[in-house]
Formats: sequence, structure tokens, C-alpha cells
Amino acid sequence: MELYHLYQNNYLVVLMFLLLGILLPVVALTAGKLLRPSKPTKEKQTTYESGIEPFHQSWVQYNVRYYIFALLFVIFDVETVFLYPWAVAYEKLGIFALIEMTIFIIMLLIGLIYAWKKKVLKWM
Amino acid sequence: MIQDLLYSAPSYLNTLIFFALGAGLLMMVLGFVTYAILAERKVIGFMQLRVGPNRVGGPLGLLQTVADVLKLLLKEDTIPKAADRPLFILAPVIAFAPAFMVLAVIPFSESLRFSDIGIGLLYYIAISGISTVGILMGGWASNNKYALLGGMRSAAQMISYEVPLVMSVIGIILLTGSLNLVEIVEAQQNLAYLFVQPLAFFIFIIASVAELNRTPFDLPEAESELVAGYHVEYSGFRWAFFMLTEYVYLFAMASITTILFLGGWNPIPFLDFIPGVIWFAIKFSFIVFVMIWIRATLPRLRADQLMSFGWKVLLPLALLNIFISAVIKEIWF
Amino acid sequence: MDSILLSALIFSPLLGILVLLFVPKTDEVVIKWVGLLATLLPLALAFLVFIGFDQTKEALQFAEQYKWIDFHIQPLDAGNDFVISYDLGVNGLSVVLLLLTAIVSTLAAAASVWIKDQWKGYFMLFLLLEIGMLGVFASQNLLLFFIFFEITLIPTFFLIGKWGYLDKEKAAYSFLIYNGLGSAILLIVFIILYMKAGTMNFTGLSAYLSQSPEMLERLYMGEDFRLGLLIALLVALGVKLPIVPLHSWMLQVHVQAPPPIVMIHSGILLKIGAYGLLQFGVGFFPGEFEKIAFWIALLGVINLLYGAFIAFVQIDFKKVLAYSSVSHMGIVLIGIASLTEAGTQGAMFQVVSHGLISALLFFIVGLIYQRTGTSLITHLGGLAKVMPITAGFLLVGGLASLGLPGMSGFISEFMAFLGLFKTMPVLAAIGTLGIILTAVYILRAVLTITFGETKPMLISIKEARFVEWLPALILTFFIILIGVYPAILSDMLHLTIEAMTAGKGAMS
Amino acid sequence: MSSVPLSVYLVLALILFCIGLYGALTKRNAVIVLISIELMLNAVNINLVAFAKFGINPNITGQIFALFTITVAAAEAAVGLAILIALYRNRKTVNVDEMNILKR
Amino acid sequence: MTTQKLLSFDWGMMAPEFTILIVATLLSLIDLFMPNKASRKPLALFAIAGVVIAIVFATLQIGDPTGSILFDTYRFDAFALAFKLLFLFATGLILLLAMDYKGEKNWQYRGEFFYLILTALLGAMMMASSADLITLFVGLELLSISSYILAGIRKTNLHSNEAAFKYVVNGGIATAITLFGMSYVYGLTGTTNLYSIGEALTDPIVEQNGFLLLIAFVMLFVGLSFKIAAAPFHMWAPDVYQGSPTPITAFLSVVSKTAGFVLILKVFILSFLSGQGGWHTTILLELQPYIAFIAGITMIVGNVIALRQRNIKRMFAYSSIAHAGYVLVPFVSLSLLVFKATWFYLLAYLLMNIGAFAVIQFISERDKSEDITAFSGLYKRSPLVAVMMSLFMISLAGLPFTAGFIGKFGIFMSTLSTGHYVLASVMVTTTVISYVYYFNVLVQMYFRNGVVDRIRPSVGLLLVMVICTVGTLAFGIYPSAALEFFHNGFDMTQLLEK
Repeated sequence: MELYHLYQNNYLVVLMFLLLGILLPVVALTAGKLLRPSKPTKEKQTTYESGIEPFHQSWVQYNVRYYIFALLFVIFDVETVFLYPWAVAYEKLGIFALIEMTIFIIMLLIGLIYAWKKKVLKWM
Repeated sequence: MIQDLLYSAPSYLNTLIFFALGAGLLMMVLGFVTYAILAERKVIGFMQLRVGPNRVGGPLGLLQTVADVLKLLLKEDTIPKAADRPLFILAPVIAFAPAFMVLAVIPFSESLRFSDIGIGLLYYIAISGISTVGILMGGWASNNKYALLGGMRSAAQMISYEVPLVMSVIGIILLTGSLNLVEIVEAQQNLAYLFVQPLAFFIFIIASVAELNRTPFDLPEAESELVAGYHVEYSGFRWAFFMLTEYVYLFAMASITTILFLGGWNPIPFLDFIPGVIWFAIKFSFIVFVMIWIRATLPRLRADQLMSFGWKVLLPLALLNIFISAVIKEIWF
Repeated sequence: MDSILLSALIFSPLLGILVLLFVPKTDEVVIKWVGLLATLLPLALAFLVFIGFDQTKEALQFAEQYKWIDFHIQPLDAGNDFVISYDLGVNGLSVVLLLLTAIVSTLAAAASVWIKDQWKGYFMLFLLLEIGMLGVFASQNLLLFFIFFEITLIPTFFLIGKWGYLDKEKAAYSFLIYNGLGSAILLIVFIILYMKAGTMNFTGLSAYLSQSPEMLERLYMGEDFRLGLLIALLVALGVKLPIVPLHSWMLQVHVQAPPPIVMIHSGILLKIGAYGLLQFGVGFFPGEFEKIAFWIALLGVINLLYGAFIAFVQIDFKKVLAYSSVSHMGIVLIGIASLTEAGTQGAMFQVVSHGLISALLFFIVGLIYQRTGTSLITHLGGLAKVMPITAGFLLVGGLASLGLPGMSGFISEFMAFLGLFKTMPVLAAIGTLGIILTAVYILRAVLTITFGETKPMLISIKEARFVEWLPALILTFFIILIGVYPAILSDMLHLTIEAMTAGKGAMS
Repeated sequence: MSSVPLSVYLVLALILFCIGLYGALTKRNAVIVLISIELMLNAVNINLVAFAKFGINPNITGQIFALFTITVAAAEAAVGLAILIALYRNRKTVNVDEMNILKR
Repeated sequence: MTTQKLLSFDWGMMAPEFTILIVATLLSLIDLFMPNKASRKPLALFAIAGVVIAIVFATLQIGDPTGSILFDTYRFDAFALAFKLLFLFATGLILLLAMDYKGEKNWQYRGEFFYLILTALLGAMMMASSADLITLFVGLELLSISSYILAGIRKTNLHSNEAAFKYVVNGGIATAITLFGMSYVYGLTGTTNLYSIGEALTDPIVEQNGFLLLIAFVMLFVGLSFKIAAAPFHMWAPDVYQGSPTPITAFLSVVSKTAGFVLILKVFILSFLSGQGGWHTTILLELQPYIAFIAGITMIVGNVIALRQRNIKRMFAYSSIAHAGYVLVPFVSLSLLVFKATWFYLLAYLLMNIGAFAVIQFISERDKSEDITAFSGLYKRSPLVAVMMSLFMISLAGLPFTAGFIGKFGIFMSTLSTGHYVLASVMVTTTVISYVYYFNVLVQMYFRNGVVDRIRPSVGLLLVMVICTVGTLAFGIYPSAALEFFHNGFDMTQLLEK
């Protein structure tokens, strides 16, 4: 039961931190609202474009590279799903798991080399 | 004290106490931020032989940052007409909240710690990733070309360096056999992981600098190309929160580095009469200093170099490190 | 067991196909000769079988049996092994039909001289068709029967669709769909029988189905179930025969297909229906067949009258003949439905005789069409003056068709009605009306074509050469032979039909 | 603060799954469709983990299954996005309704 | 788990899988380090060699007793082996097609094509062997994800992109639904082992939660119906088949589909039928009428809509939907013949379908058209190809002396022996409908006139066509060759033994 309480309490703390993390900006901004002046003009509210009149929307297509990096990230980051448990339980798993994980990492590396060779990693 | 609380049955009182403790930490962190900024100015000014930053307000400039904050608080807050208003307002919150949340699991000493969850390291890595969303959101919501570009770059950079960061700590997990940060610190009683895992430390430091968007990896906010990056359109206190996020992250990153590689509150042999918290503070300060030092010394990278470096150097090295660690573990332990 | 004569007979057209493969496809004369000669081999073999058939034995002859497919179903009850064999063999019915097939095929091949292009493909398909037809009649196994039955579909589809007249493709599809459906139903019935009896062999199935009703009931083969199977069979084979509501495809085929193919189609393919009805319907389900005999006879009479009436108003001679086929198939149904020996004999006689007569008539139609480019009765007239020999054969064919004594048609109609009068006199009486009608429409058509004033466009037509009317002569010979000496057939059929109509099962 | 019963997790998962399914079937934006699929897969994860902890026979297998689901979902998402990018490059749209050049 | 334990597993049993894995890995590396402007055709030959070696390994395993490794998650039994051989054989043929495929600009420099086919094959083989939901799922996804990429591998081709995207979305939804079903199965039984599930489902506690089991069953079935493109979950198939490169269409319609059936047979028969509750009360038997309904609808939809198609690949998509319906029939009937009928039909389907796709690839590349009229006058252009195509069509239509006929015959036997007369009638009727569109191809080839030029297929395509022709004919005339092989080599009771 104690352990269960510990478990719950730990996450309660985390929850409190989340609450604080949200509260601080909210409180500070609300407080600021009372203090700061507010005299919006049209000029103030235009988008900044180094002094010239802004043109077009900015929500345009950006370079597709960004997506590809995102894809790469997804793949490599998710591999940790396997790497972390393996690392934690490594002592119990022993050499065989090492060999398996080596194969796994080699596969990962092949993926990396693939991306590399296909010039995905090149910016611009 | 906290330990007892953690083992007792959850109640509203407990919740309140946790809240108060968290608020205490928050205050502490804010204090840190205030003086970290000052320290950064001073150290950089000193290193770069600039006189200006050393002559700032208050005794020794101690009040300079406070004045800055007050100024920001009183500044008018403009939201561009073209912006996506709800997202624009939400973005700083989403950036800041996780930065503070990660502190929940960091043990500063044997007794001074908050949450002691079994998967502390995973929690840290998982939560810290959320900030990227806030930055991206801010950049996008501004509806400004610089901001968008800055936001995108920042996101690309953060996710690119997230991978080596995540991979580099696997060596430590391997050696410890746990994700719990306390256990990791305790495992370093004899020898800090800095010496066992130098490669991992190297990767981790570089990746964390990149994660923090600090020079030489400060492309997202490169003044000379992008004006100010993702927060061009932010002003007043909203802008302050992005700034705050960065420094709170600096705090968190320095803490986690201390814990992972420098042995946390473990004293140097023969000096164990000094309390753990002090040891922690010393190591922590050292890391912060190194970060500032790096900023003062190195020029900014080019965007393409940045990406290539992350994927082509750090990631293979990190993978290699996993393998080396496993072999070391197999042979020595 | 040791004779391979039947296999040799069935697959002998393959030799022709192989030879044709190596003939250049532009070489018209060689191809046609090879095609014709290739049909002589099965003809010779069929004669051998016919002559070698021992009329005094009721048992299967020239039987062959090899293990072919084994699905290895664990037998639910011992004794059934669920093996499908390659089973061949002939009884009285099949031996007659085999010979008929061989004869008509050879003559149709001879008639194929009129084919204008793509001779190579034509003859290869033609020979393939012959394999299918021969196989159907020699099979002693449901699967084999079915396979050969389906084999006939593919070449026929092509032969109609490629070498036919204007609406050929529609006719080909119509043929395919109707017969496909028919054969599909057939397949279901066959497999149900297989799964119940554990064998596909005709003899084995007869034995299985002639168990006591109580026993069959216990094997989940109750009376209603058997009746259902029989009706399904009737539908399936009724498409082929064709029985009236299912006949529309057959008209299209007869009108659109090239003459030699119509000869084969009308002469043999339709008879598969009759053969199947006798072999499976009467052979496997004698008791149930008796129950619905009246309805079958009724269908027969309807076929007879309907075909005759419609034929009466047609102006295209091909259509007249097509409806007359419908009408004549009615007689087959009547004969079978009578379930007397005489009636069944009559039905078989009708099968053979109609095969010969319709082959003759369609041959003549083809000949005329070849010369005149038309088959409309109104366009043809006074043909006797320009083409006396052809017109003569037409007359002979027509008379044979309406059942003139001394020709095969008379014998078959007479015997079929004789049988029916014994069991269902009223229906028989109505049916005889059909015979009169037949006489009327045949005479109307034939006389219009042969006599009267010669149409101006026909004046310059040349008489057919000897080789061209030789097939007609041969067919006429057989028609008259059966007409004056029916024993040549009845001796063959006697024992088998006796066994069938006695309700003992076909070959037991 | 008592422990949360299994059924709550199951209902949550079911709701998420239904939202995902609805989104995947009705949304016009291709990215949202892909995200909806992820939602469905995450509903599965909730189920698996809930069963692994509070199920009739609680055991670790469910969590392991969830790990595999996560990775596979990531791979699927990556492939889906990559294909979408390729499609976008040629077609300049991510609108599902406009993906109709086949059939014609 | 100790090292000894792991080493004690008989890894040699995985030889075919390892071969494929190693070849795929090597291929990917070779491809990466080959000069950019070197043709990738040799890679195909290498891949084929790998498949052949794997076939040899697999053949050597015929008749081996049941074995399992990795704590019974991966099983080697006759069932797995029989289907693995099908996969390997089909993939070998498809690689031959792929070798001669001319995709888009710079296509000959694309090596991914070949090793992704191998990884997909590996997934299918894993599915055949796995005895655990997790392994099964991983295999399924390895196959699916590889197929998604393969479908969209012509990056600059809009059809290909669109096909791939539709495939991903539909496949993803299907995966999610299947998984949701699996999660309930796991929740009810607390295990992911197929055999243990079968036992655990007889537990009374499952009966109390009958509705959960029902949801699980329905979801699993729906998800898997997506994979085999059974109506009403077939909508993706026509688009995907049309847009994919032709060899991949062949792959999807043969290997993917077969794998789907392997999954269905395995999961449902092991988990939902083999429980100790016996043969009378299991949920599979209870829901049989609904599955029969799906099978019937699938046959009708596939065959009827195929009639209207002008695009040959689309027509084949519907035809393959119809065939999925046919193969579901023995599963519905669950007679003693279920494995044999399914296996033989899939073998026949493999031969005739791949053969047909070889011809389609040949013609559509030659004429840059996938319209059915591209076939017009084929008999004059290349009589041999036309005759072979006719044979495939006749076999697909299920006419005699072809493997397709015997396959259908087996299915009918399986159906009628358990008295599913209605289903058999639907199958028979739809088969007859299918004559129309299959014969339509023949009509184009023989009756219509098209371009007049002599054309010759490349060696690879010709080889595939000839192998398929020989197989279709041989198994049609003497099916015992395959049936005896199956009967003697593969003892299906191995699947059921624990």
C-alpha cells in the first residue's frame, strides 16, 4: 500500500509542477495586464518585416526538408522504445541480447547510411 | 521530510504542501534565472574584453536583471492583427510549462528532491521534448516570415539533436540498470560517469547546447539573419516567457548533466564533510559556466553544418557508444 | 482395363492439332486437308469401337480406369475412398453417339472448306471441340464428363464468335453464359453426389443410389433431396437440350454460327443434354424420374408445339431449322419421359436421326448461303432449277425431318409416341398435333425454296461440285440406312435401355 | 483517491478509437487522417496497458505488445507522411477529396 | 532468459527467413554503395538467387516434426512451411517481373524495389510461422509497410502516389481495427499466444464477458477483411492495384492476399475454434453465417463490378476481390478439406494471376496503356503470349484442364461436403458472371484488330509466363502432382497440436 501511495504521490508532485508551470505565465500575464499600457494602433499591429510593408501571408509552404527531418526523428526516436528497456534489463538479458541489439543497431545504422547516401541529411 | 510525505496517503493537505514546495522551487529557479543572465553578461563581457556589460545597474549589477524584468512587465503587449491569436497566446505557456515540469524529478541531494519516479530519466527526456511544440507554435502563430522560419529551424534542430541526446544516455542506463535518477547518482559513488562515459558526455554536452538553442547552435534566433527568430512578434512579458523558458532549461539541463555525468551530490573523496547540496551546486555552476564559456568562445554554425554534424557525427557516435558501453559492461561488471 | 482404344479415340484429334502447329498459317490448302484428314482418324477409331462393341453384353466395354486425383479426404465411413479416376467406357448409348460424333465431325470438317480466313486457328479449335465431344460420350465418371463438357464450351465460343455472322459475338456470349450456368449447376449436383457417395464413377453412383430408401434416408439422401438433385440436373441439361424457356441462346447460335459449327452444334452438342438426361436422370434417379415423368413429357410436348408454331412464321430458313430443332428435342423429351423401352429407344433414335438430319440440313443451308449469300426463304425460290442436286438433298432432308417413313425420322417419332401412348395417352395425342405442324412448316419452307419461280438474282448460280455435295450424300445414306434397317441401332441400344427402363440403373 | 477501475480505461480507449475512426473516415485533410489513425493506435495502447495492469490476468505481455504497437505506429506514420509528401510534390494538395485521378 | 536457453533454440529452422533477411540487408547495402549510374538489374538476380536458396532450405524442412523457438512465439509446422513455400515461389516469379519493369525516369537506378519485396516476403513468412499475436502483428506490419512503399515507389507518378496514400490510410485503419480486436482478446485471456488463447477462451469468465469477445472477433475479422480486400472493405483495392507498379500489383494480389488468408486461418482456427469447448459452441461457428454472407457479397461485388472495368489492372483488382471471396468459402465451410482446398486454390491463383500480370506488364509497358483495348489483336502480334494469356484467363474463369478448375472443384467439395448449398450456388453463379469479363480479354486478343507489329517479351517476362503456363496446365491435368505433394509433405494436424 505504501508503495502504491508513493506511486500516486510522485505523480501528484508532477501534477503540481505542471499546474505551477501553467499558473506562472497566467498569473504573470494577468498581473501585467493591470500594469502595462494598452494603446493599440494599426501600425503597431502590423507584422514586422524589416520595415517594409508586409506582403502575402506568411503561412506558406516551407522547405520539404523539415518534414524529412521530422520523419527521421520519428524513426530514430522510437527506436529508443526498444533501446531503453533493453538497457535497463541488460544485466538480466546477457550476451545474447547484446548480439540481438547489435543486429538491431546495425539495422538502424543501415537506415542512417541510407538516408545519408540519399542526401536526405544535406540541408538545403 | 519529503520522503515521509511521499509515503503517506495522498490527501488535499499533501497536495497543498507539494504545491507550496513546488512554488518554492519555482522561486529559486527564477532567482537563478535572474542571476544566470547577469552572470552570462558578466562572464562574456569579461571574456570578450567588453567593458559595457560590467557596468550595469545596482551594486555589482545585481539589480540589472530585476530592472529588466520590471521593464518588461510594464511594456505594452502587442499581438499582430494577422496572427493566430489563441495559438499566439498559448505558445509561451506550452513552451514554459514543460521546462518547469522536468524539474519535478531532479534530485538535488539525498534529501532535497521532489518526485522520485522510477523512470525519471525517461520522464525528463519525454517532457522536455514538448517545448519544441511551443516554439513551433509561437513561430507559426506569429504569421511572420522570420518567425516561421525561426520556428521551423528551431524545431528541426531540436529534434535532430534530441536523437543523439537520447541515445547518448543509454550507456548510463546500461551501466546503472535503472532509469531512476537517484539510483544513477548512487551508482556514481566511486567514479563519476564522466570518466566511464567520456564519449557520452561529449555528445550530451553538445546536444544539450543545441537543444538549448545557444551559441554556437543559436540559429533559430540568429539576430543577423532572422532578426530574432520565432519570437520576433512577441513583446513584453510574453517574450519574457520565452526567455525564461530558455534559462529554466539551462537550469534543468545543467542539473541533469550534473546528475548523469558528474555524480550529482556525491562528494569528491575526502571532502565528504561538505553537504551534498553544496556539491551539487558547485558541479552545477561549473556546467553553467562551461555553457557560458562555449557561448563566449565559439562562432555560430551554418545551418547545413549544424544538421550534418548532428546526424552524421553525433548520432553514429552515440550508437557506437551504446555498443561500447554494452561491451564494457559485459567485460567489467 | 487393358484397352486404350477409347483414350486413343478421344485424343486422336490432338494429332491433327500438333501437325497443324507446324503448318504455316497462310497455307490454306494444306491446313484444310490436314484438318479434314485429322477427323478421319477418330472416325476410323469410332468405327472400330462400334464394330468391336459386343451387343450381347450389357456390361461396360472398352473400359479404362486409372487413379487420377485423390483429394485425400479422410473417409467418413470405410469403403469410400474419395478417389477420382480416369474412367472411360462405353455402353449402348455412348457407342452410338461416339460414332455419330465422329461422322458429323468429319462431314463438318469437309463443310469447313467455306471458311474464309484464319484456317489454322479454326481447325485447331475444331479438333479441340471434337476431343471434348468424344470425351463427353466416353466418360464413365462425372468429373471427366464435366471436364469434357466444359472443354466444348471454349472452342465453341471462339468458333461462333470469330467465324460467325454479323451478331456473332453476342451469340457467343449468350452461348457461354447459358451453358456456363447450366454446367455450373451440373457441377454442383455432381459434387454433391461425390461428397455423398464418395465416388464419381457412374457404376459406383448407381450402386450407391440404388440402395434401399431407408438406407439413403440415413445417409442424408432422402427422397426430397434426390428429387431436388434430379430437378437441378433437369435444369442444367435442359439448357443444353434445350427445354423451352431456356432455349433463346440456341436460336442465336444457330443463326449466327458458321454452317459447319451449326452442324456440330445442332447435330451433337444438343444431344449431350439428352444423353445426360438418360444417363444421369433415368440412370441415377429412376424412381424420382418416374414421379416427374409427366411434367417432363409435358415440357416435351410444349417444346414440340412451341418450336413448330414459331418455326411456321419464320422467314429465315436457319431460324426455321433452329425452331425445328427445339421441336424435335421435344420428341426426345417425350420419349425419355415415357420411361418405356420403346419410348426411350425412340428418344435415342431421335437423337441420332436428328443429329444426322440437322447436320444435313445445315450443310445444305451453308452450301446455299455460300452460293447465294442469303438464307431467307423469300429470297430463295426455284432453287431446283439452278441447283437441282442441292435442292434434291434439301428435299430429302426436309422429308426426313418431318418423319417420312423409310427415313430415320419416322422410326424415332413413331417409337417415341408409341412409348408415350402407353403411359400418357392424352399428352401423346396432343403431341401428335406437333407432327402435323412439323410437316406443314417444313414443307412450306422446303417447297418455297426448291420450287416456284426462280428469283432473278439466283439465275447465275452454279450447281455444287461433287466434293461439295458428297457429305450430304453420306448423311443421306445414313438417314436412309437407319430408316430401313433400324436394327443397326436398336441392337446396340437394346440391352442398355432395357436395363435403364427396368429401373435397375444404367450399368449395373 | 482510490484506484481507477479498468472499465474507465476501456471506455476512454473506446472513445478515442471511435474519434480516430470517425476522423480517419470523414476528414478531408490527409494529415488529419493520418493523425486519426495514430489516435486509433494509441487507443489500442491504452487498452493493452490497462489490461496488462488491471486485466483479468494481469501480466507484462500487454506492455510489451504496446511497445511494439508504438514502434510500428511510428513506422507507419513515417511511411504515410513520406508518401503524402511525395504526393504533395506532384499534386499540390493534401485534400483527400481531390485524390481521385484513379478510376478515371 | 539465459544465454544457454537461447542457444538451445534450433535457429536452423529459421534458415529460410535468415536467408531472406541477409539477402535483403546485403542488397540494401550494395545498392547504397553502387555507383549512382549503374543499373540495378543485377540486384534482382541476386534477390532471386536468395529466394531460390530459401526455397531449397524450406524444401529440406518438409516432413520435419513441429518445432518452436522463442518461447513458442515462433512455430515451425507443416502449415507454416506449406504457405512459406507459396510465398517464396510467388516472390521469385514476381522478382522476375520486377527485374524487367520499366517504371519512370531513372528507374533502373532504383534498388529499393527489389529488397523491399524481400522484406515484405519476410513479413509474410513470419506471419505463416508465428504463434503469437505480437509476432503475427510484427510480421503483418513488415509486410504491410513494405507494401505501402512499394505501391508508391514511382515517386514522380501521380497514380502511384495516390495509390500508395490510399493504401496507407486504409491499411492503417485496418491495422488499428485488428489491433483493437487483439487487445480485447489479450484482455480477456491474458495471453497473446494463439494456442493459449484457444484454451483460455473456454474459461467461464470469458463467457461472462461475451460481448467483449464478440467485439474482439468482429474487429479482428473486419481488420483482416481489409487485408484480403473482402467486401465491403474492398474499396481500396481497385485504386491501389491500378496505381501500383504492375509487379507490385501482382505481389499484392498474390502474396499479400495469401498472407491475409494465412492469418485468418491461423488466428480464427487456432484461437476461436480449437478451444476445449469443442466444435459446437465456439464463437466462430456461431458467427459462421455472417462470414458466409461476407464471402458471398465479396464474390458478387468483385465479379459484378469487374464487368464494367475498362482498365485491365482495375479489372484484375475486382477479379482478385472475387477470388478472395472464393477462398473465404472453404474457411466458412470449415470442412476437413479447408487447408487443402485453400492451399491448392492459392497455388493455382498464384500461377494464373502472376502469369496474367506478366502479360499485362508486357502489354501495358509496350503500349503505354492499361486500357483493355491494348490487348486487341494480340494474337496477331504475339501468338504465343496470346495463347498463354488465354490459358490464364480460362484458368481464372475456372474452366477445365487448368489449375483454376481443380482449385474451384476443391472449394466446391469443401463447401458441399458441409452442406453450404447457398454459398456454393452463389459461387457458381458469380463464376459464370466472371466468364464475361475474362472472355472479354480473349475477345480483344482474338476478335479485334489492333496495332500490327510483332512483339516479343523480354526473357524474364517470358520465363514467368512459361512457368505459369506449365504450372497452370500441369496442375490442371494432373492435380495429384500438387495434391500428393501437399498430402505427403504437410501434415496439417501439426498446426493443431500444442
